[in-house]
Amino acid sequence: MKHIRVGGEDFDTGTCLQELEALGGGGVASFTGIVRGGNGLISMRLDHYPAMTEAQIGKIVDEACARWPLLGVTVIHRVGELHPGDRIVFVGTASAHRGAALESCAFLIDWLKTSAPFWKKEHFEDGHSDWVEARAEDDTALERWK
Amino acid sequence: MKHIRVGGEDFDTGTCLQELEALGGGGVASFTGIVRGGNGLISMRLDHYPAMTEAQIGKIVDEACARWPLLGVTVIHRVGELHPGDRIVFVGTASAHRGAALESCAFLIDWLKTSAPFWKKEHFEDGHSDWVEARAEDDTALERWK
Amino acid sequence: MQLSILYFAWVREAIGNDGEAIDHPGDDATVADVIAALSARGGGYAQAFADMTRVRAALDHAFVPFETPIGKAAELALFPPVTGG
Amino acid sequence: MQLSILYFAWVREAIGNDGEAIDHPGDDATVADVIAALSARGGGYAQAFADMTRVRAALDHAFVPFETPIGKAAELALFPPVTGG
Repeated sequence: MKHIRVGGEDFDTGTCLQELEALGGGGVASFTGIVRGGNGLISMRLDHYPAMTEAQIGKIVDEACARWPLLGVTVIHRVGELHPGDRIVFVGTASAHRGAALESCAFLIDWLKTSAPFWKKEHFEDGHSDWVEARAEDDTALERWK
Repeated sequence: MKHIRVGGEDFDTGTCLQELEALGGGGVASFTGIVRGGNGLISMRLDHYPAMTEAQIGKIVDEACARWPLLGVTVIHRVGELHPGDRIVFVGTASAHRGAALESCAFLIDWLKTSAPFWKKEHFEDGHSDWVEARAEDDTALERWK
Repeated sequence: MQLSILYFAWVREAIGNDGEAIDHPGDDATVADVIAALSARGGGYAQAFADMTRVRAALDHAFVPFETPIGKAAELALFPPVTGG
Repeated sequence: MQLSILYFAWVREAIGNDGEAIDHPGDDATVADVIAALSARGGGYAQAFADMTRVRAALDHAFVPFETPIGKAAELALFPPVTGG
């Protein structure tokens, strides 16, 4: 099962897990990314490159399936306007063994951070807004998978 | 939030995730262990050492909280009779950053496998039953946290 | 023949446009050549491409280095390093 | 004074008992001493402790090596390597 979804709607992480739990594997791992508040953040807008996004996520999912024996992968990424506490991204993996599920889940989120065409713009209480800068530590996180 | 539960009842992984997602962190990681079928497995019985189990899980959770800046940890472990497809264990972690959530989740499940007093006995279609043997690879998995 | 160019995030904001079509620069022209030509227009273009360490490119939906020839590609996208996830 | 001994998993099955109370062997007696005394009873006890690489011990709910003195502990548990998770 490969399930990729990019869109504005929220999603139910419990349902996502249940689908992965039903695949007959012994382990399901997940990561959910959430908009953090603080620093006066009011909202965030996620732009993407629609023609490229799902194709690029598809490539990353295929790469994970080539590296680990996975029974299922779910990747959901939201776009549009989001607020503190909102879910942004969900990555879930199912495998016969826990190591494959956990490692591939970490791999997928590391790659999504650095290789899927999304951009975040943050809007603050004082009226200013900033495009989020790519972080060197995200590139570092990726290095361990090479 | 530290949430530890050991018991016979099933649990809802969606609810577990929602509690962790609500803690204000940017990342929630989870691992769910499920009874795998195949090889003629009919059922499995999980025994434990009640006076020690929650104390030992508590120590492991405290160790995770000492190593990573966690906002929440949930560990649920079932005991008693389980069947293929049943959830056995859930580990969920919430943190400001994804690395801490993902690593601590892997750490917790690796430690639970090797340091919490549970024992599995498998019952097969042909009538025989076996205590599951501890696996050297579980000890190996633990080595990386030392 | 034309080449579609798309801009995203602050590259789009600096240029003030989601994208445009330009005359295809020929198979041998590189991504860098196209960016240099855009940058030479000055204004928001010059600003968007002033620091190329902060720009990334995709040709027909695949990330490419700047020295990549345009070849038969129909769509070039220019944008900052991605920040999803 | 007595020492409670608990057995789990196949150690319990071999011995045919969840546990028992024995006369406290004294603070200086080690876990290994207690196991040796139990093993000397023969039968299921000898069988359970025939291969000590397959046995683990906890004293008052904490894992301990076999050379640990019983001390003031009230409960000794003997069991195979754990297989939870």
